[in-house]
Amino acid sequence: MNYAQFAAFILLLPLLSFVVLGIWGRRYLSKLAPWFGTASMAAVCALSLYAAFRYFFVDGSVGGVFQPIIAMQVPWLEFGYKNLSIDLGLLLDPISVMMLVVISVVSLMVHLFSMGYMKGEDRVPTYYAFLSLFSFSMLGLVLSVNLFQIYIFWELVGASSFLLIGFFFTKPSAVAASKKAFIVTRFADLFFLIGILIMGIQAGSFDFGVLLQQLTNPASEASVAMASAGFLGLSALTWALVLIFIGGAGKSAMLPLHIWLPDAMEGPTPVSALIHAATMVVAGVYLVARLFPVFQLDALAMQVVTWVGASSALFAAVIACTQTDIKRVLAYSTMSQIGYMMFSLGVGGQGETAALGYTASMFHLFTHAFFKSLLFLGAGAVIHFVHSNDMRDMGGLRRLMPLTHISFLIGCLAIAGVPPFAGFFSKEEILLAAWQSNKLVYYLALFTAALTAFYMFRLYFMIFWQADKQYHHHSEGTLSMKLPLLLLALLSISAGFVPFSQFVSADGRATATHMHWQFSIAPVVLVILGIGLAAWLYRQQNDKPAKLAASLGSFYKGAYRKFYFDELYLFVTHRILFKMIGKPAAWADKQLVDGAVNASGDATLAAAQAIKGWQSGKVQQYLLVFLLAVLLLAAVLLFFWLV
Amino acid sequence: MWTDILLLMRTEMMLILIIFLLLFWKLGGGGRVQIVQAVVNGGLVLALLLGFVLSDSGELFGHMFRTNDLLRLEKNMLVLAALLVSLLASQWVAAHRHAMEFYLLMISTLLGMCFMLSSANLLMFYLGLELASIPLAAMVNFDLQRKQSAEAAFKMIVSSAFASGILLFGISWLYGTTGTVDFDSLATALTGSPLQVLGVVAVLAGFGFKMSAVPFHLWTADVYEGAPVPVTAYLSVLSKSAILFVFVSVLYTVFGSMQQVWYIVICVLAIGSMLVGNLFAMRQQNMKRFLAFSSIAQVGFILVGVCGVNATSSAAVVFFLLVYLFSNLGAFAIVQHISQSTGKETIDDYRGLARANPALAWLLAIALFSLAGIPPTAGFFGKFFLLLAGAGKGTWFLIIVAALNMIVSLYYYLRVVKAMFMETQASRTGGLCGRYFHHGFVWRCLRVYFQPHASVEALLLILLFHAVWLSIKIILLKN
Amino acid sequence: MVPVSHMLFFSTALFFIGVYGLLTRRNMIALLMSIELMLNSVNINFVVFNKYLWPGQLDGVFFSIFIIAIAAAEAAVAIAIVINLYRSHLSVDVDDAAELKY
Amino acid sequence: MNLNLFLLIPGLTAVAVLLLRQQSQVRMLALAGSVVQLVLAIWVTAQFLALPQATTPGAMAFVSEYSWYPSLGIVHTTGVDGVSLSMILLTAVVVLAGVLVSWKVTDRFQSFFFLLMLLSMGAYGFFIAQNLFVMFFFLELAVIPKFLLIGLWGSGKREYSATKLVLMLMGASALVFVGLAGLYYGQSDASAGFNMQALAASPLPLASQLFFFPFAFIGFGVFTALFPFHTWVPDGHSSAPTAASMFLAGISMKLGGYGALRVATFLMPEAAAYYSPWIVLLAAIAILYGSFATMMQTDLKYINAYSSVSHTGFVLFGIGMLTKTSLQGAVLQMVSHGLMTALFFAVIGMLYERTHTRQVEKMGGLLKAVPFISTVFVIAGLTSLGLPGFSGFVSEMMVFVGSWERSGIFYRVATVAAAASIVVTAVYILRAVGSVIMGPVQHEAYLQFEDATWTEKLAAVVLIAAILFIGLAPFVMNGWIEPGVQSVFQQVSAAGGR
Repeated sequence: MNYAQFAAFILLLPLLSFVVLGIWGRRYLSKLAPWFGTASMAAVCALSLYAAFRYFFVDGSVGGVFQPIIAMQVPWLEFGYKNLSIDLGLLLDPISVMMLVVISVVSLMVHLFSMGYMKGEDRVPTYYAFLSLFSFSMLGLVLSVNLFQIYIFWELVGASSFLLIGFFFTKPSAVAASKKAFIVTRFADLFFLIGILIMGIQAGSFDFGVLLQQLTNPASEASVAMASAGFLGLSALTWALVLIFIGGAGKSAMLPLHIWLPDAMEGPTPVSALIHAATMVVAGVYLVARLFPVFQLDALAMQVVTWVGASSALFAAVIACTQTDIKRVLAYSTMSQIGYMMFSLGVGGQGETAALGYTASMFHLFTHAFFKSLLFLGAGAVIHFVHSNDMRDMGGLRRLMPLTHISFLIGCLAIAGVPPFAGFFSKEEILLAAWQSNKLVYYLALFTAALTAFYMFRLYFMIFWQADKQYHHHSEGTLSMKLPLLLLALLSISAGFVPFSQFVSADGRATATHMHWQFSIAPVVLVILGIGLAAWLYRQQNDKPAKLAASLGSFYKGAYRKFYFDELYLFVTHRILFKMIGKPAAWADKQLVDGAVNASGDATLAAAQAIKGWQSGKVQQYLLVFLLAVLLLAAVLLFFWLV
Repeated sequence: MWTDILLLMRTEMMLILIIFLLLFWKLGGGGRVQIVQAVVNGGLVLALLLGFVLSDSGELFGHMFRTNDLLRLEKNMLVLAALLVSLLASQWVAAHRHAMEFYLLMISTLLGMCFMLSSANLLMFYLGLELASIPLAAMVNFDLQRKQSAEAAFKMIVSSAFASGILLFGISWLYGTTGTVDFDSLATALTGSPLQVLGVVAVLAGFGFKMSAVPFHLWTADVYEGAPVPVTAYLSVLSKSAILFVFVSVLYTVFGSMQQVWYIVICVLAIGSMLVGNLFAMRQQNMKRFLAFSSIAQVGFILVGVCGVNATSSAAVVFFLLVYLFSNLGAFAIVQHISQSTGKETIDDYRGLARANPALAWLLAIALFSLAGIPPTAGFFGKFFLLLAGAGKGTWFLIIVAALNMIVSLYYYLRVVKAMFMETQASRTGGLCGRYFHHGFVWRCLRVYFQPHASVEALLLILLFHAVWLSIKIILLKN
Repeated sequence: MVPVSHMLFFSTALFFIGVYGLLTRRNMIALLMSIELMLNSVNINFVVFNKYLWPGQLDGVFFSIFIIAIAAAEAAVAIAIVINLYRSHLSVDVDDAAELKY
Repeated sequence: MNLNLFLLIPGLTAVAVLLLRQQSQVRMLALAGSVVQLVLAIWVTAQFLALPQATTPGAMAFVSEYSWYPSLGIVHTTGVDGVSLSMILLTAVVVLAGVLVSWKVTDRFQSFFFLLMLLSMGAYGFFIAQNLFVMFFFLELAVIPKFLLIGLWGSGKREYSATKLVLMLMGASALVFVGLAGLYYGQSDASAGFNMQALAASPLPLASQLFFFPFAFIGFGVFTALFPFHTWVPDGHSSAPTAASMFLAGISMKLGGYGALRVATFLMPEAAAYYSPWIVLLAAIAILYGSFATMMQTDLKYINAYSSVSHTGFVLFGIGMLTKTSLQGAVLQMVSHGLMTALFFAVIGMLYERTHTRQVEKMGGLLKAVPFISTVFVIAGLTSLGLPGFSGFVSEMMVFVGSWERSGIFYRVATVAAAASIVVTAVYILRAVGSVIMGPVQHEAYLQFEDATWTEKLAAVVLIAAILFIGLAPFVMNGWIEPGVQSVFQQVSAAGGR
């Protein structure tokens, strides 16, 4: 058994933890559950790091090219058509190993943080069970060898996300948010599923290896089938990729399927850090990256990826500038950053910069995971302290929560892209990739970067500066809450120095790190301007923001109301789905279909009632009927039938 | 010759023996009713046993009377049914002033049916038919005090006489065109001329009257309702079965060459009987009237089987009637039991029976399920074979109509079941036969089997047996 | 000799006269009489057919003799029933005996 | 190995139940009987897997023949392949769970368990039958017990529901009868009688097939809630007592699907191909329309009943698509839906017993009060919406993949439409979950409820175990089903060649 097969334990441990905590946790492990969950996650983390070490430094690369290693692959369900089957397996390649590290590290941090954060809550064992389930699903997702396997874990992360968002199940808003998250992503998954079907049936396999190999070879049977079939003027390949991308966009909260993400903040904050910042939401990016060679074949699909990503980045950043709920701001910033990753993949489609966009995207994914979870955990600590999510209830916390303050600041600097924090490096690469292939996207991204700096520091100043408020709490939190903040802060500082392009690239070859200092001037200046503006507006409590908002008028209002997407969705679901389809369907079933059944019964009874006069009780009438029947029969037979 | 008569006519001889015994006894002043019942039942049992002992076939009286295995079986069924009717009537008869006459009349009609079955000649057939009908009218009138009984009897005798008139009219035309009343000669002599068509239609109408097929059924419900329950049972099972047995053989053999004439007639009668019978049965409140209309619908189903015109058809009809005999008598037994002990006869009165007396309710339910043709009761097999036989001719319209009518009929059988099981009585009629069945049901059934006054349980036992369909393989007989 | 068609016309007419009476008279006894007419017309049929068409055998004649006998029995039972009915209904009007219906 | 044990055991249990007096004895006996059934089913499956028939398409194992009415071609022929075995296992599991959740039936408990056993006997008989008559017999055998169960122990407008159910189902079997008679008389091989294998070997001429197929298919379809003949489902299911609902949705509806596959499609393949678009159309309507109608329901049982319409739509959808994968998917969906819906009804019953309401809006926050039951509820819900790891996912994916294999715009659009139901399903399931077990606790009294009893727990565990077995290791059951479906598929493709 080599280390790759040990990777199976990366999946099995959280699963085991889920089963044990889920079944026996409440009764026998109510005290031990956090330790149990954290310990198993620590083991997973160690295994992941070991696997990463082995893969990247020992045997992943063959002749300078990182080869995918299939540690395990077993057919799980065979469809009996072409080679279609759902296989379960473990695929180790640069991005999956990178994701393993990200997920397990962040998850471990969240486990640790939760020990303090969830103290005293009900159902802590269940909480840890769900966390384990999520970790299992997410790890399984990245290790998938098969398009369908990814779909399976895709759904599982959705479900565990549902369970975790709705963890405070007595809160109606949490229930609503959990439903919304599941249903919206499920809606996107529908497209994903159809995309999988198209891809699988046309290409004849669900296996990533086979798919990539077949489709990148234009002469192969699968490629021909993909190109020849089509619908509405687009080839099957385009359809499949676009549909699969929609699935990814749903999970990654891309425009216009993003509406669930801000609401999902109803979940416990550590959960948001894990799921809605670092891991699950980047699944869409991961999916596109996983199929990157195939996406590259289709310019249209790449355009879609690019523009959805770019517009989401900008859109979310604009909204984030107006929100006052600390977690919602972070949620929109997450959406914005994922937009970056997405369009980075999209612009990686053409020309020699292909590798750059891909690497940049993954790099940003990597760094973003750390600083965003840091921000979320920091926000969690703040919320834990303040007992409110609203920034307007906060202020002056820098003295009360010094460690949180510092780590939060590091996170903000990282996400804003201030050198030398992690976000700077990855964002620079993304901007570079955009610059090289699509100028318009580049300018959008640049503007967004400035906005990012602005709203992040707006958040920062509103929480930690401004005037003091009265708080009941006077402890910053337990060690278990502080430790993750510290560790993540360190990672947020250091992650940018990882020579990422040495390890992850579109073709598996190590490439040199692109660093153009002169190119970085524009973004950095803009970022500093953004920070400056935020400081000017929000460092002290004043009426400048209100004035500014008033001067922006309806645009501000629109952004504040999230550009009315929620209203639009409400309209679609309530007015159209419920009122226009559901209600008529239920009505038709009761009145028409069931009505027809009842009517046939009633008609029979009515007929029975109508003919009761035939049995008049008068014997002479009986005899008359008798006689007439005989005569009629005879007449019919004699004159019509026989003649 | 005499040995032949004794052998071939042994069922009839036995019946005649009972009749004479009763007659002389009556002349001698009569005896205790329990003894009379014992004698009659014993005689019927003996007749039944005699009927089973030997298998033989032959003819008597210059080809007027014939017998074979099938006929013997059919007669045995009739005798058995008569025995069961006698058992279920015993409590009622015992309270009646003219107990002896009831048995006299009943055995006479039974004798008439046996002759009718064995007839190989229209004259013989006619004699048997009348012997089987006229005393029945008297039996219908047996509740001398009840107005309805008299009305029913009057309706019956008038209708029956009219039907005989039509039948005879038809027979006269057949005789006129062929010069024979012998079945075998008729079969070869019939050519399908218009006069013969007229005659055949009239004869079919006569049959239709006796089996109460729509539109010749109008007397049925009134008579069934007016008559005492045991007589209704007798009418609905024995007269109907007997005439149907004859009908099938006459139709297939004597009128075989005129199939194109009667086929359409039978189809019309079948569809009419099913539809009208069902539609009327849906509405009924009185159990007897309800069963009357249900029996009309059953005739419709039987006629569907008859329409198949093949070996399976006649076998299916016989099989179905065997099943019908048990099911219908079972239902009547319970109706009689309840009517006897409480005087109640409407469906509403049956509400909550399952609570008061679960065993009775279950058994009536089984009987009704059998009538409706629900597995695992034998009724399912009966209906299945009938419809399967009927489909043999490829008249799918008929089969589809029949299949749909099955649903309607199920509806009203379930109405009774619903009343018994699912509805609760507003005011409970205290302890409706509540004493029975509390302890040792099976043992009690066995014990009372030979005690006529508790006939219900005996019948029910048989019903249970018959629900175990495996025991009956009559269908094999013809093949 | 009277042709057979005349005879048949006569018997058929008689039959339908009987039927007419049966369907229209109100008195029960009259109904029974009408039935006798019908049966008699059948008897005529049998006798005529036997005499004119199939003189070799006596099937028809025997048939009619039996019909007569049975008609007598039928009438006896019927009259008994009518008498009994009269006791309870105090009427022999056929429309008064129409309680059982629907 | 004689398959008639599957008739004997429920039969004997049924009779024995009637002889006992004590409720505790009766239910223990029923439990013992159903455990024996399950053990037997598992044992037979194990035996079967060792036989060559387990991998040979079209081969039946454990065939036995008893002459019944031989002159009519009626022979009590029994035999199983993987498809029928799966159904038998399903039946056994649901029966066991049904007995367990009926632990507290006190009213006329003898009759109750008697009828339950009779129902299971009908289902087993249907699934092991290799003779159309025998199949038909057991099909109808399983109808009347439902009527009584609903009418006697049901709730709400039980009489209406029971009557509607029984009339529609018997009407359906009347249609089936016409189909059977058509097969019986139309065959070219006169000696085939009702023997299914012989009938399959000599199919009807095309014209007869086209005439009789709709009868057989619609007849069986009604049992499987074929649109627009599904209206017995919501009323029937919701009025029935818990165990009867489980049986109805879990087993009875499968009789239809199995029959549509085994009788209609297998014996009349050309007609099946001919009518395929219509079947697909109706099934797609049922799937979508059923799920939209579910969305508007507020009674838990109605929710599950309408969702059953939608889910069994997948069965007919898979059959209508006529690819091997889709047929396999249909069979898997039958098993999966059977287990899932039984679980759902069981848990609804448990909730109803405690809250005395089934209205969604009157419950709330039950997770706090009855965590075990609520967890089961969530699991049932997640199975229903096709979450991987549970059986629903496997079967639905099988159907989708199989359906997508069928090329042509119409079929593709229909598949997309059917797939769209997974979103609607999520909507109504989460709505139910959200307002029943989540949300604020509606009444203080709810907090006093006792969580599941041991029988309820056992019932849920048995069903969940079966669901997980299929959901986690679908290859096992798929392996049995494959040869059985292969024979149907061969028949269809051979018909295509003719």
